[in-house]
Amino acid sequence: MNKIKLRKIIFAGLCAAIIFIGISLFRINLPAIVGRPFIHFGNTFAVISVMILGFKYGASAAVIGLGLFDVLNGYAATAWITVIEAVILAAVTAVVFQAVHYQSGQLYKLYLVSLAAGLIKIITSWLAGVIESVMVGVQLPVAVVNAFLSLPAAAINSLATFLVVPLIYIALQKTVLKRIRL
Amino acid sequence: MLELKHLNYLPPQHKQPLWQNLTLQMYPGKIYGLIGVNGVGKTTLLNLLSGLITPTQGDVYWQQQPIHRSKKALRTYLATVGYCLQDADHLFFKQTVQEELEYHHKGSMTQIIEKLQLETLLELSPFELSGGQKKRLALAIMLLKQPQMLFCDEITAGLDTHFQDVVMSLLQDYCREHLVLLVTHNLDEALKYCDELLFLDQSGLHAYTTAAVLKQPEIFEQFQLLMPRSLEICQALMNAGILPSNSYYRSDEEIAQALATLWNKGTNQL
Amino acid sequence: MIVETALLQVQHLQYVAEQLVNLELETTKHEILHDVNFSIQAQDFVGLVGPNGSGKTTLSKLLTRILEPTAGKILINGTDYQAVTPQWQLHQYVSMVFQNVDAQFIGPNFVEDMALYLGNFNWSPAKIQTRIQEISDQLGLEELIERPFNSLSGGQKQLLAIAEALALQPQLLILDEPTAQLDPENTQLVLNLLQKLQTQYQITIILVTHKLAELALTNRVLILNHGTITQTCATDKLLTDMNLLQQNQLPVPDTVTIAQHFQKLTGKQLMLTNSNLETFIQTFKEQLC
Amino acid sequence: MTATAKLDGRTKLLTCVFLTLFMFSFHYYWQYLVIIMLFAILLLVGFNAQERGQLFRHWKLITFLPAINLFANLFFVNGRVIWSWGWLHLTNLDLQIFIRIALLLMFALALTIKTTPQELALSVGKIFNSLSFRRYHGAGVPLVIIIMVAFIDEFQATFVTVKQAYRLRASTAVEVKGWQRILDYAFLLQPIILISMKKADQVADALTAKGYHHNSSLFDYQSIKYHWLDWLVYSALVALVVVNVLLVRIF
Ligand SMILES: Nc1ncnc2c1ncn2[C@@H]1O[C@H](COP(=O)(O)OP(=O)(O)OP(=O)(O)O)[C@@H](O)[C@H]1O
Ligand SMILES: Nc1ncnc2c1ncn2[C@@H]1O[C@H](COP(=O)(O)OP(=O)(O)OP(=O)(O)O)[C@@H](O)[C@H]1O
Ligand SMILES: [Mg+2]
Ligand SMILES: [Mg+2]
Repeated sequence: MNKIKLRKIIFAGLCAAIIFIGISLFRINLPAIVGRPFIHFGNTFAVISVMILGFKYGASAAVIGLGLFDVLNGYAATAWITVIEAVILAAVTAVVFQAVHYQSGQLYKLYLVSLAAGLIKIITSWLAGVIESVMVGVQLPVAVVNAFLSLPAAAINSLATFLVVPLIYIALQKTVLKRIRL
Repeated sequence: MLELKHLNYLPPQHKQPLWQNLTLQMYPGKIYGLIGVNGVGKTTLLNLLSGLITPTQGDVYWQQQPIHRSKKALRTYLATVGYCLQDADHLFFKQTVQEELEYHHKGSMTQIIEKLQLETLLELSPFELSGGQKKRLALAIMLLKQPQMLFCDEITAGLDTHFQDVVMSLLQDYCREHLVLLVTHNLDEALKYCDELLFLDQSGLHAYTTAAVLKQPEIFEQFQLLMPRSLEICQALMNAGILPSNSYYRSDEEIAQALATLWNKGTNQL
Repeated sequence: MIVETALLQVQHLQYVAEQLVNLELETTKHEILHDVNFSIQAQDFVGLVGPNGSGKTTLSKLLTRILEPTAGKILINGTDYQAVTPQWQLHQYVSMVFQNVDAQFIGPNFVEDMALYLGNFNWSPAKIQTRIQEISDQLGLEELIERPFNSLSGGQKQLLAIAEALALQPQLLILDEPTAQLDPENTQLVLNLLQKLQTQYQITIILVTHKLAELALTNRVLILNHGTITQTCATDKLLTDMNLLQQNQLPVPDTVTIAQHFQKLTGKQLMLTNSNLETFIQTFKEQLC
Repeated sequence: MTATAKLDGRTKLLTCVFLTLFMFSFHYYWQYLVIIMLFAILLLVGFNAQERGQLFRHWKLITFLPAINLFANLFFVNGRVIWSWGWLHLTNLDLQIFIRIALLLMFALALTIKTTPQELALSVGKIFNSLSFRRYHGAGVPLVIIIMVAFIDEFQATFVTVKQAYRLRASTAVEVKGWQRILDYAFLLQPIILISMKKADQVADALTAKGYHHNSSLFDYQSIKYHWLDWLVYSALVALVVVNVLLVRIF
């Protein structure tokens, strides 16, 4: 491990902490049929940390932040789903971010990235809902419908991610990122 | 007039409040020096006085009005307070020093910038400054706010002598019409510049005028502090029989003055 | 004849802070240090002084290899810093206390943080335990070591940071204004400890400071001004040279101030050979009576 | 030192995860009863009065979350209906889900009471080490968790001080109206993240100076050994599964 790696690890820790706090402080619970939908900012920061740190460290931050939150707050049984969701989200973000060749000032490219992240989040949320329903013993067709009913929260989260991510990223870029090389 | 009435604070997870009883009155036009050992609660006291945290007992009164009675009262009070935090980093929001200084301040600020020599730093980010530069920036921001009372937490720690003098003379100017309270571990500085010294320990605040402290230097020992150097020299000179035994001097300059008068008297006699 | 190599040699050191203006296209450069040269013998106690913003913290960071120099070389025991591999080897014998102590800890309290720190250097838990005990006895930290960091005052944290830097008994210890937030009694405690370390354990210390009491402990001072070493000299010599002190915004010993003012008022010059209080009184007695 | 303190962090984590997953195989109420009995015994033996107090202080959370879920489930028919009233149907499964979620919360809380974040971090690292057949020796994963925990504390403290400092600097005696206030708070997020990032940078400096970029022995995975109590716990878990399967076969 060298200094750069250490720095990345520390920033991954910071991002994980921000994700964790983004979930636990700014959380609005929604009642639903399956799972535990609530509106939160965890995903937003997860996407940003992938953009800052790259896939490997960003995904670790997302997995640890989201996963540990689940384990410590009584969703241990479904933590593994969250982890897979986080990895998929990180992968898609990283790939799209790489593909658009972002250069500073190109806001629309950032919106492309956040659009991709938002869409994939909705899809994975729905799949996760289906799996969770099946896990507690519901038949598959019912589960598919049930999962749709708990989507509104995911949609709101995705919309928030889509809107906020580029703004925060640009703010960070203007201030911190130009001094700290990661 | 700023008044503390039976003020006390119980930190979270502590069993006992920090002090037994704090009651005091402070007036504008003076510099107060708050002195005490590490961890006795100086920073906590300043946080209470500046309305940043709510006391668990008692209250702070400004112009006879309790500040924590209502939100509105607290808001008006906050507008009259300037406070340089111990960790200056937390005061900064903006991207450059320039923006930082302009934030909520309209009007000329060249004088303060010049005094604290911030001209060359205006383009830098406040987080890039060196330790001493951060302290200066924090003070500049707070002075530009023109508060009724100014609290400074260890403002001179980490400053070189030139800026220590600059800062202290700025504060001396400022205290003519306003209240200034500063925390310091530099006791020489406290003796030299403060009009009243507030010693803080578990039992509470003990206020002495500087003259009173000079007359009974054992006070320092009583509060587990070492005697300031200038006082030590003064005592040594007295013990050696050079200075008369009932003489009190606040600073090296005054000691030198006294010695010079003695000398001149001696040479005249010859 | 044996040629003794100095513990630390710094040659033509330069450091330029770069910032990206537009992502990787343009950079602005601030030259913070240029052409710094000095060497330090083993077991020396060196003060690093200079006005605010002269680059002391930056230099200390370079000496700990947190920052990489833009140009120039640092040699420790005759070997280049760049040649010390793996890099962490260096941190077994060079340790540092930062100006901002808040950032030094990652564990929830001192004991756990030390366990991580020393565990990192392959210490066994039992050995770590005794070391913590030793250090806390030396500095009187019993009641602080188990308290969570976020409930401690500024000075208390500073004390713990110093304790931690001593844990490995490093060869070279760099302290960046270690007592800025300490009360006089704790300051004395730390200074006594530093002196003891230097004499008993032969540790080389570089002390960045603005305070006179600390300066008086050192043997030699490096004066840094506007990013370069303008002078190195013995501390005793510096302490009686009022001009040099004032030029570099250093505190002047009270005895010297008094003598100077006295001279201004009476025209009588007091010859002070050092800033010691007894000799000061002695001089006065002789000359005045 | 109590018996639970001697247990390895891994054992505690795995036990918690295992028990939660195990519940999903249940079909009968007596199975839940057994689990609850076991948990009660564990609470009596392994926890002292203060820790039990800590656990039950969260009774609101433990009942509230499953209750919401139960309420939502009343609108759907999944499985055998026990009781119904108009639109609302209480089914067998609804009740079971209620019990499961409540127990799940209790287990997780018990875990957090019994392990420090450091221990948890290390055990995650160890599990990684075992899963990769001892090929993963890194300190990365545990270090990220440890630093994350440190920053969570730090972040909350920073949030408080920055909010205070903001009030101090921004205060104009005029009252700020609702929407503007929310906007102000939103803008506060930026300096907080900025300060945290700066702090992270300083932490990185400090940790470099302390030699943390030295990888191999921050956590010495080789020397980590199980205590006999750990094996006891694991065999108890296996016994539980076996007995459960047997009983289900018989009835
Ligand atoms: N949030 C908190 N939680 C727990 N304890 C606290 C908290 N804030 C302060 N304390 C305790 O209150 C005491 C006073 O702290 P404070 O920071 O006011 O000391 P201080 O006099 O400013 O010390 P220093 O000179 O070292 O800065 C300390 O012992 C500290 O442990
Ligand atoms: N990343 C950076 N970019 C631009 N300028 C910088 C950067 N870091 C430091 N500086 C500048 O370099 C100079 C030296 O800073 P440094 O912190 O080394 O000073 P110092 O001697 O430790 O001062 P002090 O006694 O106040 O702590 C300062 O003027 C500071 O503004
Ligand atoms: Mg303090
Ligand atoms: Mg510095």
